[in-house]
Amino acid sequence: MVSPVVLLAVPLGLALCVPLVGMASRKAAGFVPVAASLFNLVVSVGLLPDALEEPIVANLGGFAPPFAITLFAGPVGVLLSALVALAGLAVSLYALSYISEGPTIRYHTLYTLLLVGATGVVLTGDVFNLFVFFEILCISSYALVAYVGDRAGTEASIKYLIQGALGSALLLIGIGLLYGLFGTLNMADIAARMGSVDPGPVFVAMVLIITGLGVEAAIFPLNAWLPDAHSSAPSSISAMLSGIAIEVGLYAVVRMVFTVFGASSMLMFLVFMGLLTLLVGELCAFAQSNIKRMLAYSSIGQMGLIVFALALATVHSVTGGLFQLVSHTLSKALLFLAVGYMVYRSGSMEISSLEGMGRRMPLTSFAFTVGAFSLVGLPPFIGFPSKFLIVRSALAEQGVLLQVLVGLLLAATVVEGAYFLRVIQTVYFKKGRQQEARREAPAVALFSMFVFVVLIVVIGVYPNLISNALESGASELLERADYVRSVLG
Amino acid sequence: MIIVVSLLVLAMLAAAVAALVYRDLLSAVIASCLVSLLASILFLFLQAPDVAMAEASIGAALVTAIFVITIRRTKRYEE
Amino acid sequence: MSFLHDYVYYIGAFGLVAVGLLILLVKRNLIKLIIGLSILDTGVNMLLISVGYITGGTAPIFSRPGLSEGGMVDPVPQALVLTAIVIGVAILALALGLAVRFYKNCGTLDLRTAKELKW
Amino acid sequence: MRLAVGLILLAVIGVGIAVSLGGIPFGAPKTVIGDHYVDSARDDTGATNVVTSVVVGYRAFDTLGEVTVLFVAALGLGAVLAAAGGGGGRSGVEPASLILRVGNAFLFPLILLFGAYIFSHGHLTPGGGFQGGAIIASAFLLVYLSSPGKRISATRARATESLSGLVFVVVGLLGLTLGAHNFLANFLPKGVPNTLFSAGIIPVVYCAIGLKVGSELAGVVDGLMEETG
Repeated sequence: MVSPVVLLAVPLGLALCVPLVGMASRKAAGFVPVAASLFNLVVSVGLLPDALEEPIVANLGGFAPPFAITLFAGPVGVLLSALVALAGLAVSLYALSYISEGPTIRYHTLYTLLLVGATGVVLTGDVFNLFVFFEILCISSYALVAYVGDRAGTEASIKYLIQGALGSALLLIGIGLLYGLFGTLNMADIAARMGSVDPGPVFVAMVLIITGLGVEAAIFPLNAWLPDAHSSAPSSISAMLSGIAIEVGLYAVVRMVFTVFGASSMLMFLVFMGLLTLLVGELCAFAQSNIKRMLAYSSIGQMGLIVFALALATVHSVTGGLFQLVSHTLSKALLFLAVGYMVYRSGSMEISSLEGMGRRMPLTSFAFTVGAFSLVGLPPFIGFPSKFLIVRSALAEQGVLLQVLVGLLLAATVVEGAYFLRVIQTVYFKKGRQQEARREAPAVALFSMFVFVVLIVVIGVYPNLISNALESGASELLERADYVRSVLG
Repeated sequence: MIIVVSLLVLAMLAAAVAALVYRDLLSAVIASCLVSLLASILFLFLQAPDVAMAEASIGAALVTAIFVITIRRTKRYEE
Repeated sequence: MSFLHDYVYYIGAFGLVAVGLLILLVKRNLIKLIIGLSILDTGVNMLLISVGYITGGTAPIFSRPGLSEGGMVDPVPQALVLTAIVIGVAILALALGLAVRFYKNCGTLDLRTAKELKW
Repeated sequence: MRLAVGLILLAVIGVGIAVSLGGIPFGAPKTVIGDHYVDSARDDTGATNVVTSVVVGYRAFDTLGEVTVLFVAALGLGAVLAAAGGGGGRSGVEPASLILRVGNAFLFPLILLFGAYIFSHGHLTPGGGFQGGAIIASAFLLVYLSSPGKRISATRARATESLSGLVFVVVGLLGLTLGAHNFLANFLPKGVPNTLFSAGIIPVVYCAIGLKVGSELAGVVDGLMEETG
């Protein structure tokens, strides 16, 4: 069994090699992220059986737990790092053809480092180490959003950077207060000492930390940057930001709330925030005429749904939330990849300009349709079992309030269905003004899209493939005592 | 001792406020450089020589330099 | 006097955080915002270091052989702040690069003129 | 309006932080891990500067992440500025005065030496890779100011960045295979405390950090000065 640290060290080493490889051959540089994410995928999948049995804890530098930085590779960590690697692999293949202009070597380096940052956040068991990897993730995102260097991209990146930097400053204040109060930075150690400290100051630290992380997780009042950033970035980066970055931010929030603070008082608040985020996101998405902005708002809505499910904090609902997280990653990444080439061919991001795409790019349009149906929650795609699980677990709870909330959730799904069907109708059933020749996306890009299509359908038909792993992930998130025990012994 | 520290803190805050109110970006940058410099002296009083060195060499010197370079390439006054 | 002794560093740190946040909230000039970020960072660093201070402690360096271990200030916040300073510079550098880019695209540093941004 | 909202927000944050700081009295001894580090750092890592033994010993993984952050920012800056095609010289910079040029020719090697001293003695005295790197970068800044036409070789700077980063990662991976079988474990002999060749991997890692930080910060300055037209 290898140490989970190779999941971070090897891709980081490879990322540092990209400029050296790029000096020899510009083309070869694009294959480094492919190699890095392939390596991570293989190692994560290899670690999964062990992690499901018992979380793998690595103390870096060979010091005892509270004194060293701890990596905690439990079911959630390994699953998410596998998910990051999988999406990273497909998107890096896509980028081989999609990213052909500009400083490509820098793109590939930054992209690999984005994967490192995301993997680090999901694996670390140390509060300050979380901050460091979070910054790697955020700063590489800021830079990649502005990759094209056009006006919209630069503006979106600045907006993202200012809000993100403000968030990280609050996060750092929170971490400083936490250290002052507990005298330790290890998550398990903090969790173990939680009862011994006055709750008032701890609450302040928690609010600061959640606000700081919430900027990246795009929880409702903190998500002003998201539609601009996700719509102005190159499509491969939009796929990663929507599919990986915000999920990882959300994971960090959830890890903090569940494991470190064990804050049951926050949960009802988060349920409401989640639902509010869902409604705002879906309604804004409905009003968009720009396809990428529509997808970006839809990401906000989906994040709200996941927050809602996770904050209900029962084993079933958390399983549903994690399932929805996986489903959103696969579907939204697929949608952005498909839209990337549609927009590239039609030259405009307006939905109306996609008329006739069903004939011009049949395979890409098919991939788009699969992603859209899956996101709406239609069978036999992966979105169906995940949404079903969330609704069922929410209804299993007693209380009229929750049933009203579920009603709102279903209404939001209807809105979601409406705007996606509108796009699909435009793609297939409206004739384009000028009949252009059929011109598909390049083979590599189609291959990466169909990786997602196959996964969406296969997991949609056989949800049991991952639901057991997700369930043990859910119990890992909910059982604080087990987490503390497996780190501190 | 405590008087000196208080005066330094006061000066640091005054420099920060100056950075807030100056319309001339170059002056604001110099004021923020002063904030870093005074902060690094305070770090020294707080028995953190490593941090003081880092703050003085990075925070006060290099950051100010890249700010000034940027202002040269853009605009000096806030409108 | 004892009030000053107990709180002067906290006041300084908190004052910097407040001024930094205020700049971020009310100013719309890009360079000014970045200056705000830098002041905010300094304030946060100050806060962390003050949290680790121990009255009468010495710097955590065994520079003389006879120096005892008792009464050294906490080294952890100092290590964290070293990290935080470098991260802060990284963000500032990227932000300034974006500012140059923004100026080249729009001919101004005022974010109110940016068409896509609703602040 | 905006000012009012801002002030209210600020007041809320202020009260929160003040409440929280009330729970952390200034100057009181409090942390368990801080005491542990002070007590056992010399035996664990061999460095006499406890901050260094935390930065490059106990929490070395943070430091690896941190140099990565700087790497990301330097790359990102290059990508952002290069997006619309780079090239061209530096316009609008007048040639420097004689004093600056002559002084710089004299000072440049001294500053480099000073920077190298700072990062190679990080385990003994205050200072280390970041401070030393910043000093090296400021030497290059001086070169840019005194002779505006001069450029450092981008290829060489990038190679320094990558190679010194790789040294860090490889030292970490060696720790995983040799010695204690832990990433970034200190597998070299710790030597006699308070001598230059002590503390195992710490001076090696700090030298790598110094070179990396120096070349990256110099790259940042260079990137911002370059006129992209």
